[in-house]
Amino acid sequence: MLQLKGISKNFGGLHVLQDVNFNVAQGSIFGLIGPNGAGKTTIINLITGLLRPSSGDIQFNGQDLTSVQPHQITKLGIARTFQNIRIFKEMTLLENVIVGMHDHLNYGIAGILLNLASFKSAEAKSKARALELLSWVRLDHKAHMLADNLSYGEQRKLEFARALATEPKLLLLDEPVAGMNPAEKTELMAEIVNIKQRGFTIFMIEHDMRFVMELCEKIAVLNFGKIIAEGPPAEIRSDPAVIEAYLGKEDEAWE
Amino acid sequence: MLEQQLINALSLGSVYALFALGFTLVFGVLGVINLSHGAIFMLGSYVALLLVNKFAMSLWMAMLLAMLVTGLVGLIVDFLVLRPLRKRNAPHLIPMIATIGVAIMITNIAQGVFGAENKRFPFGTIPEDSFTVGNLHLTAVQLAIVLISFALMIVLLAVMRRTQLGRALRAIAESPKAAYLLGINVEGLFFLTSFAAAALGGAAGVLVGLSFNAISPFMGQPMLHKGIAVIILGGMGDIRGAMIGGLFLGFAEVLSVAYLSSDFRDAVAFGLLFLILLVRPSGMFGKVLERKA
Amino acid sequence: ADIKIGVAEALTGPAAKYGVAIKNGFTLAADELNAKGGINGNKIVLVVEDEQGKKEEAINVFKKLIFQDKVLMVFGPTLSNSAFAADPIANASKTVVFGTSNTADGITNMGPFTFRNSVMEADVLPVTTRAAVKQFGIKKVAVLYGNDDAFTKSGYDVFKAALEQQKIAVTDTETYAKGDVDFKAQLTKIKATNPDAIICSCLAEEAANIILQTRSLGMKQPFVGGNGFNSPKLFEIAKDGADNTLMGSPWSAENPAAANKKFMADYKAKFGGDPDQFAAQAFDAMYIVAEALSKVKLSGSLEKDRLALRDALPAVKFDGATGKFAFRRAAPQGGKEGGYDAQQDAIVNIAKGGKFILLK
Amino acid sequence: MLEWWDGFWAIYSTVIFSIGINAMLALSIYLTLSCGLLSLANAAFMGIGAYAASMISMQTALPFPLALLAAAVMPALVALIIGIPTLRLSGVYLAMATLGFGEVVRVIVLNMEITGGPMGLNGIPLKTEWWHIVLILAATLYVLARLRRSKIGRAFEAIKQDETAARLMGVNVSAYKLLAFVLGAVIAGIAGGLNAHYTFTIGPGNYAFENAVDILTMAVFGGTSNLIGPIIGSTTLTLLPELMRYLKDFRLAANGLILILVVLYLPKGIWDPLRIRAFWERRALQKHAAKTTGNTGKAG
Amino acid sequence: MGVILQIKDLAVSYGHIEAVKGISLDLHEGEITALVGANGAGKSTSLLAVSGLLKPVAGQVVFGGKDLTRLAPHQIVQHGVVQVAEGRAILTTLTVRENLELGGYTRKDRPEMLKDLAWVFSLFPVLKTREDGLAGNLSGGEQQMLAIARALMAKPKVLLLDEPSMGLAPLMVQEIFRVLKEINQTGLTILLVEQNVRQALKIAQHGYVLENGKIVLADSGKNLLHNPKVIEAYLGA
Ligand SMILES: Nc1ncnc2c1ncn2[C@@H]1O[C@H](COP(=O)(O)OP(=O)(O)OP(=O)(O)O)[C@@H](O)[C@H]1O
Ligand SMILES: Nc1ncnc2c1ncn2[C@@H]1O[C@H](COP(=O)(O)OP(=O)(O)OP(=O)(O)O)[C@@H](O)[C@H]1O
Ligand SMILES: CC(C)C[C@H](N)C(=O)O
Ligand SMILES: [Mg+2]
Ligand SMILES: [Mg+2]
Repeated sequence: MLQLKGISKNFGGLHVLQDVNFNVAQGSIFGLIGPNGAGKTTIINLITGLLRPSSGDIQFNGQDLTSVQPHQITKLGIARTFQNIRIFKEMTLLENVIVGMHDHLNYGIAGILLNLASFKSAEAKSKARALELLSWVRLDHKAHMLADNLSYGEQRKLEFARALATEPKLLLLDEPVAGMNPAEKTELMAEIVNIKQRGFTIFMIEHDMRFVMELCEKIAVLNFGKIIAEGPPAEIRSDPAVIEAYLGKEDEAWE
Repeated sequence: MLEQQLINALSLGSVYALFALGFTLVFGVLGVINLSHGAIFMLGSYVALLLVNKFAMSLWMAMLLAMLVTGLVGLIVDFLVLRPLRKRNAPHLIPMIATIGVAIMITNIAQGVFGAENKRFPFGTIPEDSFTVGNLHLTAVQLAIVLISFALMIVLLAVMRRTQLGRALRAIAESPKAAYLLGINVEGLFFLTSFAAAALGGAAGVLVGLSFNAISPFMGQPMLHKGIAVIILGGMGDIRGAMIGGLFLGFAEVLSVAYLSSDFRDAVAFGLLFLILLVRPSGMFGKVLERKA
Repeated sequence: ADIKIGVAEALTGPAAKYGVAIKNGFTLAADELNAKGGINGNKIVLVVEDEQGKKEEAINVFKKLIFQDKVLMVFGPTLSNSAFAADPIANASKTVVFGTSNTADGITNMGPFTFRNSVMEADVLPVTTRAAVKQFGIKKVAVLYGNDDAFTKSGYDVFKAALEQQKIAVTDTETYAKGDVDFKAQLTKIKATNPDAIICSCLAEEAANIILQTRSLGMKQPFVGGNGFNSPKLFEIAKDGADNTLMGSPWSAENPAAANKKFMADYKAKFGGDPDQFAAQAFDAMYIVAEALSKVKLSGSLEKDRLALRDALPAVKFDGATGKFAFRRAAPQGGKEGGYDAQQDAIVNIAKGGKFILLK
Repeated sequence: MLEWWDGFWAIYSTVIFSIGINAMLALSIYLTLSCGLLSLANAAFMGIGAYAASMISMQTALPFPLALLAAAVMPALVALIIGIPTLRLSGVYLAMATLGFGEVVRVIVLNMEITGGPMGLNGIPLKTEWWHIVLILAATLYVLARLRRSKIGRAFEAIKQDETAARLMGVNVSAYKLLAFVLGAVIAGIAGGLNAHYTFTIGPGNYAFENAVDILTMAVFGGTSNLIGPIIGSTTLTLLPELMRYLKDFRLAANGLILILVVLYLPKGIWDPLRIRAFWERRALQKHAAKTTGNTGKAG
Repeated sequence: MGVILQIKDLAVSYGHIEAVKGISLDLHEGEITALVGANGAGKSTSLLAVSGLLKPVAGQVVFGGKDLTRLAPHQIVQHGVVQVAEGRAILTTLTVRENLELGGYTRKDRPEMLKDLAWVFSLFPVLKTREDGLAGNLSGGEQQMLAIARALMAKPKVLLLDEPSMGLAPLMVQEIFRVLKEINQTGLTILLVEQNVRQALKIAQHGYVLENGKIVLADSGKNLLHNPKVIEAYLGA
């Protein structure tokens, strides 16, 4: 479904990514791990069109993404969350999620101005859907609060719900459980499995090994901008190069 | 003619730069477009004029006192207006609107007290003659303005780049919260900045008053327009930017008169500015730091 | 009953120097008239408003005077620029508006209720130019004017026509805008064309600065200007830098006529300073109106009285501080009836040692 | 009574008209602000609208509605042309570029013959009636209110808060910005057309820097979080100088002082729904507390 | 050892939302104290109040016998109570080195500072390689390291850490906890807010559990690690 072919990215003299290749299969959960500064977030930025690769190309369902505008990439069915949380702070949680449905509200200017039935029903539907999504992440009780009033972890969950609202085929998660405690992680894990079963494909970056290993079918390891290993969790876990560069002593790393 | 025009441009540009230095400093640190800077500039002129006229003070003494007075006014404005807004986390345009109020007040009071007409420093306050080399003319005040603005830029730059104070000011500029967590006396430095910027504005007022013989309650307004253009052209909050931007505007205006038409002087200057912004969307020295995703 | 007359002049703002002199002129005349028992026994009451030299304010003030204070007529505003904005209101409400300082072309084209005793540029500047040519032996001149003010622009247009007509070469034409303080770029350009004189259509504060900067560039050329130059302000700022400047005006301090002598003495006694052209014109204007009013039987109906005043005014002939005066009907324009201009001769003055004296 | 009213109307109709016009202008800048654009071009758009409409009224026999249409279309076209390159600028840089644009417009108008140069156009026929203003203002309010509650309004808001995030929600950011900019120009242009037809006179100086800042001030002063703020702001700031008139020389100082005080005490603008909501909630809580303490006798 | 910093009945509100409802907590000199709790429990709020960035509605923070509650934030730092805040508060427009130098803003001993600079560079070698680059260009994890390093530059007496391991790679997490233990052994008192509950409680002598703005459990780190309630709620059995 998603293919990265020979992707490189430079910032000035800094070679952040060098010849990165991998494929994410339809309906799978794919994990990308690697030390801090390896270039993981950069990859998500490339996929979503916020950055352009210095060379190589990215294909999504056979379509080349390298010259498509970010909002069109969203339309194609790719959504993401941000490592540094970027919610719309001065909107309510509900509004945050409804913004995510932007492309799916099919009414015209006449509908808006004349308050036509098409407008009303689309708005009502989107509201119901947004509340449903919020309930998935257990934030529905705060639906009418301003997003700014949420704690850090809650904001992450809101981002997650908002990303789902765009009805993506592929969901890119950048450290979705950073800042959550183990119990909350477990909850979210169940949620992700749930979502996967509904047919979503998931690509995630995460430093929490228990989370990654349990969820992902396939994991790639990025180190200094290069893929150093790729395979199923069991294989990655015991790969000496990965242990050396990233995992460290296993028992301590596991959480 | 070209040589003389270059001199004209240099001295006009320095006037703009001088005004813009204080203006950009406030923005750089407080993040506020202080629209009362023009009024404070005007006040500087009047205070010095008053001291020279009424107390027969020497010009340099008067200038120092004028800087002190305008600095204090800047401090008071900060204390009474900007600080409460900071405390209340006002949205970013609000402090600017408040400074419009301040500007209106100061201008109106100045008009009530000093009258609306143009005034000038008494004849002979400074040598009126110009230095003449061949066919080129430069007055003493013009020369002073050029030298002082360059000197100030260098001093300010050194402070900002090389000292712990400068680093602290830049830290505050980016995030007062982070600065607090580093143990920086944020409020204290806000006050210091407001004082210094206003004092610089006052000094600029004195020099410009001397240079153009047109001290009036409204003299700050056109200067403010130019000042805004200059600091944005240079990159908001950037000291070098204020200097280069000032010179740029000076040259753009003078050269457009010299080689195009004086009818279109401001249009050429602002049009150029418009074009430069299209090429460099955050001014000549402004940094764009896209928030990391 | 009292006769209420509106005075809308720039009492604050950059044109205040002119406006205050004008107000003083009115006050002096009105006080004199009232001391003599008023007009047919009716006292004149001046309702003075400050129009700040701004268009918008002039409009506001006119409305207030005409509709709220219900004055019989309005004097003002100070600047032609404001007159273009405000005079239509007076015309629309069929009220006389009387300018004592508006000299731009086209003022009286705004309607039949527009009057002025200020001699318009078109009548003065050609005379001034001719005198300048004779005085300095001018062959070529440079022109500088403010391009965003009705008066300075109109002055420029008249100068331009006069220069063309008198076949004087123009080496360079430059402009500036309101609020400018640095004219060196324009002046340097002018300097390079080496004119014999500089024609300048400017208001006094800018004029003073322009003169100073011209001198600081080492240029010695004399200036020729319009009535904008005619203000003590010029010398306060430019001092003897302004020497040899020529300026045309219907009034001169040296006019030995008794009416003028008395006016100058009374003015000095009342206000402590010397009067200028604008005070004199205002002073005369009040007498001109008084003259007209003395022929009108006031009915008490504002509407009728306003019309009656308008009908009585054109016939007035007067000899006052500014000399002999009569109205001259403005040519109708674009099918619109015009008002009345001043029929009066201009006198050319020259600046010497910090004041204007008659050019002999 | 009737006579009193006539007098009152004759003097104050301009002020009253101005309230409506300023409200439209404040709304026009509110619209661009609501999309995160600090554009100060609205004064210039107002000017373009004013000149376009006045020239039609003075030089042709076309009816007033057509003049107003021109006042809407001309600024819209210009906005479209300059919007495409400039709207990538953000914050004060956009403000500056749009101010620069305004300056260019001013100088062009100043130097053209057909616009009357520095004198501007004088004797523009009086065609604006009070109900024109009421009608158009109401229509503007209605359209803006509808937009606000739709996906367009939400897209604006999202762009304002985080452009990148909005983009990744599928919002075509540049298209929506252009939409806000052009709509703002249309509103300002119509306001200009209406304004010109009750003031007799327009000139190149009427649409410059100060006016741009005034418009912004009205909107921000009233509060930009919804449509009511700009209306309140423009009404207050239009009336204030009139009410202060009796202070004569120092009326502007009083004006400035009031501006500062209001801003100090209501830093989110006069009309801040959050503050108002919080106030009522607090009231309700207090009442509630009073009741419960009354019942249990415990101190709150 | 003695109590160096004492939080007494601290209550903090955002408008009328009570985020922290009267908590009391002691930091023992030279020890690590962990504060854990769910998202939104009020952990960050409490830390911000200790640092003076939020003004408490009630309660006190006492440091070495001195009441800090009424002091300005910078004065609290001058007393030696330094925080690594949530979201890192990196100065993105300054270089890495400038960030670190500002870390020592309250210090007067320049030569010592240079030594400490070398020390933090040895703790986080990546920072050394990016010394003159803008801090804003660092990756998330790199910024986290910079934030911790910067706080160490202040030579604090008490270090407040808000989720220091967030966003760090496993190897780096181990590294951070190792460093924390190490600097703690030099006598530094640490208050650690962590979602990485297991690791935190492992190195902490004392632990507190915060729920809905109230402290519901207080015990030694070890005991909490084995407390069934904690295991169920926070360790995800
Ligand atoms: N705009 C930029 N300019 C310069 N360098 C950059 C820029 N953006 C990222 N980098 C550098 O690129 C490298 C990769 O960054 P990236 O954010 O992709 O890392 P990451 O793998 O997501 O790390 P982490 O796990 O810490 O989030 C880092 O060293 C970072 O400093
Ligand atoms: N700026 C704010 N305005 C209003 N409410 C806020 C604000 N910040 C936090 N809150 C609320 O205060 C409560 C405590 O927030 P706090 O950030 O202290 O939680 P936390 O324990 O640090 O959570 P996390 O683990 O998610 O960071 C939460 O319910 C949150 O919604
Ligand atoms: C006071 C005068 C200088 C006014 C000038 N004559 C004008 O018509 O604008
Ligand atoms: Mg990352
Ligand atoms: Mg927190």
